[in-house]
Amino acid sequence: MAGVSVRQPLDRKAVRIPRGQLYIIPERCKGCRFCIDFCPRDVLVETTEMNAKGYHYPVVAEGKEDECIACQFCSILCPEFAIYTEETVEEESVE
Amino acid sequence: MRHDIRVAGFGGQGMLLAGLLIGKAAALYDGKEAVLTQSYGPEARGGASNADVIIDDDPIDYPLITRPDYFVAMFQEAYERYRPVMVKDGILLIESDLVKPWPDEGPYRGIPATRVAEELGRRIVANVVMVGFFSGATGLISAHAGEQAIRNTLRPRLVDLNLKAFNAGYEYAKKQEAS
Amino acid sequence: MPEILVEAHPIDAVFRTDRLPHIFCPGCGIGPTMHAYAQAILESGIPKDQHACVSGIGCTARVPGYMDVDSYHTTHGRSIPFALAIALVKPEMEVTVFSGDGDLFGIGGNHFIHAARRNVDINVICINNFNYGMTGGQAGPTLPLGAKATTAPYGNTEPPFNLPYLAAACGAVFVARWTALHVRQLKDAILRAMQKKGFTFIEVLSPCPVGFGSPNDIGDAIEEVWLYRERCVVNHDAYLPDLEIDLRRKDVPFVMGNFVDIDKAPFDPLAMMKNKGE
Amino acid sequence: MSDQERVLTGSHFLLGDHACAEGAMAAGCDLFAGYPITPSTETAERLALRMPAVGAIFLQMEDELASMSALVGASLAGARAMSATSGPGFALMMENIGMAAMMEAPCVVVNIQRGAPSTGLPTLVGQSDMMQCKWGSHGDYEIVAYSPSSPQECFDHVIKAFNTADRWRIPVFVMADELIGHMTERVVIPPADQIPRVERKRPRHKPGDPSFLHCLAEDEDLVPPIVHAGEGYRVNFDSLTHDEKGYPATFPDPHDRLVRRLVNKIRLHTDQIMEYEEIFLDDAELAVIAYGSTARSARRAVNEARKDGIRVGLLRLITVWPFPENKVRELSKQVKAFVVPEVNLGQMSRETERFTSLPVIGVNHAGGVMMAPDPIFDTIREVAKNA
Repeated sequence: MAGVSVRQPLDRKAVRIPRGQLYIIPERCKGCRFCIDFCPRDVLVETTEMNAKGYHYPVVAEGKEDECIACQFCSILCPEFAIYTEETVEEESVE
Repeated sequence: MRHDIRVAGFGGQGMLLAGLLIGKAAALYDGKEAVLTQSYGPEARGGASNADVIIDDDPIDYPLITRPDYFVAMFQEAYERYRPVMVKDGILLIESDLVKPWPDEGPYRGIPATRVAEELGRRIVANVVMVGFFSGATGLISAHAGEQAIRNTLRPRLVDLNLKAFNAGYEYAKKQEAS
Repeated sequence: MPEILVEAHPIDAVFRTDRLPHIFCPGCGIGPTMHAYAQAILESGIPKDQHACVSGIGCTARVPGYMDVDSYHTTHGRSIPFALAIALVKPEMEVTVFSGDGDLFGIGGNHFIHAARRNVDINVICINNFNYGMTGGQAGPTLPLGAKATTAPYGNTEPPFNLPYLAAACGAVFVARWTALHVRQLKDAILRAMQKKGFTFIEVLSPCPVGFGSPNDIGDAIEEVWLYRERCVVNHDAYLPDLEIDLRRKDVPFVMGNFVDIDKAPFDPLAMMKNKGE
Repeated sequence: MSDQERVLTGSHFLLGDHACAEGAMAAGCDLFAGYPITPSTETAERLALRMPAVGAIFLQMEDELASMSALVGASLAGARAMSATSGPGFALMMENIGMAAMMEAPCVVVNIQRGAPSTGLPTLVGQSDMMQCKWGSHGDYEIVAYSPSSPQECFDHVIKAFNTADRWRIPVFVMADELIGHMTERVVIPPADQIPRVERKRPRHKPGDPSFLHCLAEDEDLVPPIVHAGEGYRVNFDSLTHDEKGYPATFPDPHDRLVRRLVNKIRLHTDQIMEYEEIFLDDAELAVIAYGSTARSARRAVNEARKDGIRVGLLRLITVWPFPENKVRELSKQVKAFVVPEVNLGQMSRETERFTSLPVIGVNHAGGVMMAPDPIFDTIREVAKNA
């Protein structure tokens, strides 16, 4: 679960923008919508798929693929331990 | 042979300790069997309080006393309450300043235990004076056993005083016999 | 990046995964609180083997059964003296009582006040969902005035307990209140409680969609959580008597925070013997 | 007398309540949790003095509910744990006595019985908790109860109680009574190395072994090994019906399996547990069954009756539970009747009736005074005449 770590030269003006990879355990979801409602970046929507108990588990919304910043709020809030994020690091140069 | 002993006084006179010393002396230092039971009123001080001790050469089954063979009365009310149930020809010992026997009372022996204790400096040891008197007058516990019981029951700083009290009572009985 | 569907969660390391999914209703606040507790266990640096989790009876009381630590699901209301004994016999253990408001403050109230008074070195996490959930939504000792329950169909006529105020008055060395939505603050509070010696208490306001939300027309769990979000204010320095929760008065916020954090010698039945030698 | 030693080896003139406390000390009791209640308080007071001096834990709890819960917690953390109480407190303990049975947490409760029901006669004797002791908590479960007839037996039985509790993983009771608790007699305490000690059965599996089922009884004795808090096993103990793994399993089959085992581990091994004393039973035509303080009066009554030529014997119960049902069956082939004196209005006499078709004559008093020898003697004479 460790993210990719990249060594950055000291002289380079760059900030690290965390990027999150979402993981979902569909069969644990009970459809409470906490993750969807309280995601600070509004990344998630209900899928049209159903799990075995008929709940629509969350998925990344179309067009929001780069929005997750791996804050992990969904992970700790989810009552069912059905979702988590891992940080992947990309670099963006800033002027 | 079973001996039923009732030591009766009022709460605060240390009747339980008196009974404990007699029973302990017999059970641990005279090689006999002994049982102590007690009864007292709901008040911590001033109510009737008595300790019943049975001393026997054989194991004791029924541990309660209904009719004492030996009755030690430390104040008038205790005397009046329990004297009628003492067996005929039982042995009566009284605190002679605090108990005035009935006119038709038979032979008995008395000691002014409280006054003797006061002369030793502490009226609180009147109970142990009486235990010494009991030992001297009845021979049911030996002086040696009584002393051992005192040494192994009381806190160290109280042992000397109580040994004096025991011996004072014991000697009083012996002198009484001699006179 | 699209989501990836998987079958396990990193926090599973602290759970008995062979018992998941748990029995709690969709949107129940026990799950997030469990997660916060699990996270705190990981961050505490105390090995799992040295944690014990003890509960009484009720929905919340099922939590220890899911935790991968020594766990004890005891009788209704009696978890605190049970935990106290473990903490005294095994002082190296981090003992946490995880139970509900009815269990801890209804039937078990006497044990709570005395353990707090003694400053026993245990943590008490109370999920407060304002009702007896497992038995179907009866009024509990924390049900707000006027709120409905199956045994208070016309609205509750009894003033409820103000739990942080009660815990502080009884002598707890750490007292906090958060909601099941304030998961980060909650995790930090549990971690703080684990670090402290003595009796710590954390109240967690939790949605109970079936027992509380529904009869009080709050709606589903998500609506109840939104209610907390809207009404909650954080004030660590709050005046404790002001922490009462009244659903009817929209002008009165639900106050959250870490209200008490003091140091006091924890209960040690042998303290006087140890002092003797000094 | 040094209060600093665990075992006060030697001869003492001890109060029954104090003898219970010394029994706990000698048995290595690690934790006492109790609430003051007459006439058991002297046990707690003595332990409050004695336990801290040897580094053991004395707790005065807020009530008996807490005391009993603390006993189970302490027990499962590895401690030998005891409480002392009397009827009203015993009633409050019943809930968690059930938990001790369900979680198989060995522990000991001394009950110095007083007159009852309710607050009853706080300072006066009774023997009316015998059925509460056996059946007081809800559900089917088995316990063991000893009934001391002297301060010496208070000491001895508390040690037995700890060993039986640890051997069979059950709550064990010492059902004394006020008369015994408040009488003083010689108690001989043996050297520490002569105090019998039965250790708990511990798991053969190492922590983390996935094949280890901590509620599975692999042995013929039906007793699973016990794991203690903090040993790394990280298992669940549950007051709910649970499976062999310790997980809740609230279904008929696992329930029957569990409860049957909890009951059978004692019922199938009563011969190893049960103790009694036989006095003049060899040629007896009449058997007296007695326990606790009443057994002392019964002994005198039997002796007196023997002097009168009545062939009467005494079965003195040391364990009241398990009740010596086979002995009663066996005696039923020999004697003509049973006489059961007790300071209640008929508890163990009814238990006797379950195992014999012979007449069972109770000699009863509701409480407040010790059973005297005379009514027992009179009954013996009466029954012998009619038999």
